[in-house]
Amino acid sequence: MASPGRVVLEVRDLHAYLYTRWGVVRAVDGVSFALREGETLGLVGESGCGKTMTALSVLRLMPEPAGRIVQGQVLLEGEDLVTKSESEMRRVRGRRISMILQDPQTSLNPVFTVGSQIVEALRMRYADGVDALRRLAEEALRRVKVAAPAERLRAFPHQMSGGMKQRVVGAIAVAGEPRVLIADEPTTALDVTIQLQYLVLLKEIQARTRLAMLFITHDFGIVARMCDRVAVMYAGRIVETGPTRALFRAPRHPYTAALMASVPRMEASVERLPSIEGQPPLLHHMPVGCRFAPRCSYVDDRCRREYPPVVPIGPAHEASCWRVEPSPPSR
Amino acid sequence: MSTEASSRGDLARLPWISFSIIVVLVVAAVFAPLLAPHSPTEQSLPDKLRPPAWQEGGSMKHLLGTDVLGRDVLSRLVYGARVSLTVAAVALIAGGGVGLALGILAGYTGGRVDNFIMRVVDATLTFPTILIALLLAVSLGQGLGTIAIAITVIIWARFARIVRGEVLSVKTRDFVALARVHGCSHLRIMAVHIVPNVLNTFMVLLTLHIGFVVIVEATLSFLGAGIPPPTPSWGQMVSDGRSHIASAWWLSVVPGGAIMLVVLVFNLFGDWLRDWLDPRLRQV
Amino acid sequence: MQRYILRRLLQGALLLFIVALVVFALARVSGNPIDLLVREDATAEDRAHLQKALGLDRPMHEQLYIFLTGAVRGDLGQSIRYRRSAAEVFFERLPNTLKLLPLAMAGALAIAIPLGVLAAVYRGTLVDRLAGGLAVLGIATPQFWLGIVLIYVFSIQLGVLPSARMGGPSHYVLPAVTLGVFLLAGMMRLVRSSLLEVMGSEFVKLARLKGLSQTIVIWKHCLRNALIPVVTLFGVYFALLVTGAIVTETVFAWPGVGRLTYEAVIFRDYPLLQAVILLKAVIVLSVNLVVDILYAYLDPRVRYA
Amino acid sequence: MNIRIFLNLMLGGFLAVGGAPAAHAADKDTLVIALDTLGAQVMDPIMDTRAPHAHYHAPVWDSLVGFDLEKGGIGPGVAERWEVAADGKSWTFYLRKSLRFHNGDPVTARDVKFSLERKMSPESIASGAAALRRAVDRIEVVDDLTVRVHTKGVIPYFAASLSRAVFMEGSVMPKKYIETVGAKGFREKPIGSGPWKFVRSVPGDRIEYEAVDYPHWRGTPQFKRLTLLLVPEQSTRLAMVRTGEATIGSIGPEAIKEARVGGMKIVSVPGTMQAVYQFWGLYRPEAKGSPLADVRVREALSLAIDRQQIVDHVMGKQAQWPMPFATFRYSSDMSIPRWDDWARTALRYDPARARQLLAEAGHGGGFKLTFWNTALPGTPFMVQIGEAVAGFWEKIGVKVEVKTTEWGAFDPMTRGEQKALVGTASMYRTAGRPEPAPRYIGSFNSKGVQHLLGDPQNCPAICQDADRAYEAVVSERDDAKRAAAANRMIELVAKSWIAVPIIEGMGYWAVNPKGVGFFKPIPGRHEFGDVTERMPRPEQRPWP
Repeated sequence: MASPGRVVLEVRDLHAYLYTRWGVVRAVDGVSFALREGETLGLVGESGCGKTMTALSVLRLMPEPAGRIVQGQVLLEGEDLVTKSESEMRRVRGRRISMILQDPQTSLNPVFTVGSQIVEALRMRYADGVDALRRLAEEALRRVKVAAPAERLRAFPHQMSGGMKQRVVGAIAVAGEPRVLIADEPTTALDVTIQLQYLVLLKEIQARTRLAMLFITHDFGIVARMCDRVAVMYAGRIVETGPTRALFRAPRHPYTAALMASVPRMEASVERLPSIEGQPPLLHHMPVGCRFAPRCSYVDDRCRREYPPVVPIGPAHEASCWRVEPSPPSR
Repeated sequence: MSTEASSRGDLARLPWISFSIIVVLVVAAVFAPLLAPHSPTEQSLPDKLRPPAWQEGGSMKHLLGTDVLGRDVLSRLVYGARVSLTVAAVALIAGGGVGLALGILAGYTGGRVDNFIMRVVDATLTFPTILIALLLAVSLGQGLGTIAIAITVIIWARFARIVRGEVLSVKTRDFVALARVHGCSHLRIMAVHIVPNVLNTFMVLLTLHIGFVVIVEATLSFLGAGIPPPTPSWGQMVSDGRSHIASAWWLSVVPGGAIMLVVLVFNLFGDWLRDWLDPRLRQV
Repeated sequence: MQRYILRRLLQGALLLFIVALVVFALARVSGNPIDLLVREDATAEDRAHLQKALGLDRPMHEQLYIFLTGAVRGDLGQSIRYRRSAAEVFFERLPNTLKLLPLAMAGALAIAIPLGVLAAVYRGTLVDRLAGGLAVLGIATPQFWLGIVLIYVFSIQLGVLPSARMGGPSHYVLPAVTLGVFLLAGMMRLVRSSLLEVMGSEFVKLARLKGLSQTIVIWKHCLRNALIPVVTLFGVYFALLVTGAIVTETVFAWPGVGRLTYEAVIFRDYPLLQAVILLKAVIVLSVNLVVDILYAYLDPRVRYA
Repeated sequence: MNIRIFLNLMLGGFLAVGGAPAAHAADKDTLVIALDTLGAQVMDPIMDTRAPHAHYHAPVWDSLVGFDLEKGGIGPGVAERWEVAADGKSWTFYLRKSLRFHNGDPVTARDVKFSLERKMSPESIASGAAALRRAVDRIEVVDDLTVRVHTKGVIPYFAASLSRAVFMEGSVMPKKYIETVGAKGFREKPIGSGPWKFVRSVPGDRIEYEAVDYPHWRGTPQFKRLTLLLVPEQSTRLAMVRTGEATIGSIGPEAIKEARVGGMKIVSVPGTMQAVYQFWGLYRPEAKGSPLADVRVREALSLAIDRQQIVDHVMGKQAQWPMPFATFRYSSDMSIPRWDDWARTALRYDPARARQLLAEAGHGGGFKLTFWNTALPGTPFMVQIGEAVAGFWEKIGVKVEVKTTEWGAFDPMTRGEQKALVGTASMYRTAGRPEPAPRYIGSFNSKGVQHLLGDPQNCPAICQDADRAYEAVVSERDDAKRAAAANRMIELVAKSWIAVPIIEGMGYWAVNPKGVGFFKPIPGRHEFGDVTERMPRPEQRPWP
């Protein structure tokens, strides 16, 4: 892991709600984390816990008109993105912060060639002539290890495999040399062998450009391989953040522990994988107090009454649970 | 909050204005004899071309004025609703029904049957719609029956093509394959699985086509092959009134407005119906 | 691609055969042209003379045989009323209609696309309902009535436009509007619904991630995809226009094939009616074929085996 | 962002069109007439039928027999005068001197012989061709300006059938020219001897002519150019006359008020037609029990109709009280004053008498009547008259089942057995024609087309009387005796109440007073083909 640089992206107490017919869905309900240059932070949690919504609200791409950022700050190199106007945000997207989406099949416009879609991204950054941009595009494809990049530029998305398309999406994402890259489950739609190559590729790009990466996934195998630190989300909030190794070895928050326990181990032979009973709460009907209380095996009435504060429990490691005793922060 | 609540929520967004207008129209059509102040064919030549009541020269006896033969425009409008809506209903049920059946058959069976039905549909659609009606009117003689048949012949092809498209998309869904796995007969699959899913599109098509039928009837009257006098029909009224725009504007504007209202109202209702019936859209 | 075209041509030929049979039967059922040519006090002998002169005295199947073999050779018989080759009469008037149709289609598109985009972008707001309402008005008014009202307003009251007939560019405005408005509702609604569908897809999100402005996202990325279904319906729209032309050409005294069809029906001019219907069907089919080929260009995913 | 694009798109579009009202009015030297039909639009007199022929062939070709411009009916044409031989079997025509075709060739008897024979040739589909074939035996050229036509037997009114006053035939065509350029060449560059030369014909749109540059016996045109436009929709014709794009437009009676509101003048052509209703096949056994078999019921039905209201309201005061069946105030062979009085009294509106007659006939409670309401080509207003008549019949208790059918579907039913029409009533029309006899044979003679009184197999007393009356008229050479016989024939039909006139219709035209001066039409002839050459410029004869 490259030594982590200065803080590039800091999210402070972000609240982003969806106003639907049945009431207000509090998808992101007070999320805070920091992301350093060259570092990869994993954002994990069951599906529907608000991982993608967090990423979208950072980029101000919440689905109109339902989604709105209600409270909190998103500081990208010190500038708060929440207060920026739409045209200012346009200059930020792609150039200083970019994103890779989950399903490569639908990420590329079917009626335009791959080349034109890359050139379009490059034009945002470089005001060169078309053929200069095409050379840059060819270079971008070579960098994401696409064979024979020159012809591939003229190909249409449907003429490429899922893995190849995701590489193109990756090339587009880094074309503007952003400082922050959000990858929203980029490999879920790929088969296993291609997954590995893609993750290696992302690591190489990060090493070369020192960009900070927010990696959203529910696959702990990927977390172990890719992420320097991990933030575990549950029902719209981060319940525990810490170095990957620390979380894997000694998860302190009951939900993190339960998640870790339900991951199948290569070495141990297991008949039945432990699973967490119950369902995550409906995002538009939050219980009072700790949201994991209904499903927590160590719950007591305090957990049900009051939401636990965030408690530092180790070097860059904190959790919000009444059972966790604070230990002095290492630094 | 369960999903029923959400669908009830939709009811609140029902376009009340258009729904109530539809109710008024149907009531007017059904109870025409009671509502119309005069008999639609009762002539009184001395007070022909009398303007509507609010214009000078108009009288309360004829709220919307009188036509070339001194007949009461309002009564003809009310009776006209009955004629136009009956023609629409008959043509839509016949044409729609045939279209639905053939559409499902073509979509579900596929292969040669589908190809044959679709070629016949193409042939019908290439045939200029107005011309079919004209030829029928001229050969079978003008009348309500001829118009209904003509419109049925035009409409079935439109319904069949759209229904077939729906059936193709429904057919590929897993639950149809599942039903076949359980050994359901083709007929049962069609009835139980395919029809309900296609029904909402069919309902929407019905509402959207009511306007189309009234317009075709009006156009046929213009070409001299519409519903023959003295039966009052909106199309014939607009067509007869067309050469009196400067001297007696109400003769064509009043029925024309009625036709516009019907088309507008049924389209709005049709749009709402499409959203309300379509399961996919209901969750949003 | 060639095999696809061949298959389409074969289907087209079969289709034309069906249309030919139908129109042959329907024309004869609609009555006898002789009645309209003779004087009130014509005797049976007069009728026989005309019957023979027009070749209508031959048995039905023989007339069908002559018609079909002639059609294949391109000879569609003599018009009873014009006493000239029916095809010649048709092609004499076709350019007048073809000058009007594309204009009406382009006019309808020029209004339907922006309206559709506005309705999609501002979905659910007043703009959406207004645009929808305006478009529905297009199909809510009978064409002939709209034409007559337009003449009354623009040429009688305002004196801005000529009231009828072919002539300089100003003569094209009212007929094109009357014809085009008819398509407005269908096109606009289709543009709106297909645009909404496209706006929800992932690559739109990716486009916005690239920092593209909303206008570019809508007008370049989305619209290009959204227009594909619109183009596929060009064939249907063209057929609608061809029928719509019957009314518009009558109101605006436009010497096109639309009114020719109407005259052929009223005068029971069998050969002319058969020729007009068949040739119109050929045009509509070829437009459909061209549109389908254009479709492959528009949507690269579609490659015809 | 989008709204701005959208708005200036709309505004820009509108402003560009605005501009100063473009002058669309026709120029002052061109007479533009908007017509509802140009027929087959083939410039060859043997290629078109009836009305359109008189519109667009008349300006180019003169007719052998012409018009009586004041009274209507026939008058001198290319033939200045004509006489019928003693045995009545040949007619001699003396042609006008120094008449020339447009290419300078003189008009001679050879041209007349050639024209008549070409009219009768198998290739000709003109409606009068068949009658000519039956009537003419041979044609003899006596000298350059005299031609004698030998007829098969005595053909009364033969001269009338060679004039546009009656049957639209008798056009004189250039023999030498046609034989040199052939029929096709003739149709592309037609020449005749009329006051207008052919310029061009645009199919389905218009035909253009230009005035001859020498004085013409039919009248020297005051305009340089004449254009006939094909505008099928009546409201469009009205609009074009109102904006000046057309000088004259043909309209129906229902549009008269609209034309007046638009500041246009109305020219009505008297005696162009008679709207009638008639009963079919009453003589047949199946119609025996029908109430219509009783003459009192038929008379009651006539008395129930308020013809003045129809004239005032349905026809906008542009119609006249009718004369007896198929007779007009300009008819020959009958005593006009006698029948004018008869029409005033017998065709009066007397519902009380009508109900009394019905009661006497045992139908006081009313009865069911099927009424075919149709309109012949060129007079669509017949349907409205039919509706008004049905309305009046309903008022005296007759339950009328109105069947409105298009002419093309109705006419075949009048052929042969007339099965669908037996025992029913229908609207019909008689064209404006000076001699009643030819129209009577069609309707009332047992061998006629409509045979309303009886057919050869089933000819009751009234049918035999009618046949004898008709023979008396046609075979009688002496004018006075023939007039008496005609009166007897008219009386027989009038008293039968089987074919009853409703109103005498007129041809109606909307005229833009700034385009053309005051002119009088030819009575009985709706078409203006023979009037354009006498239409003055606005400044010469302002409108009253």
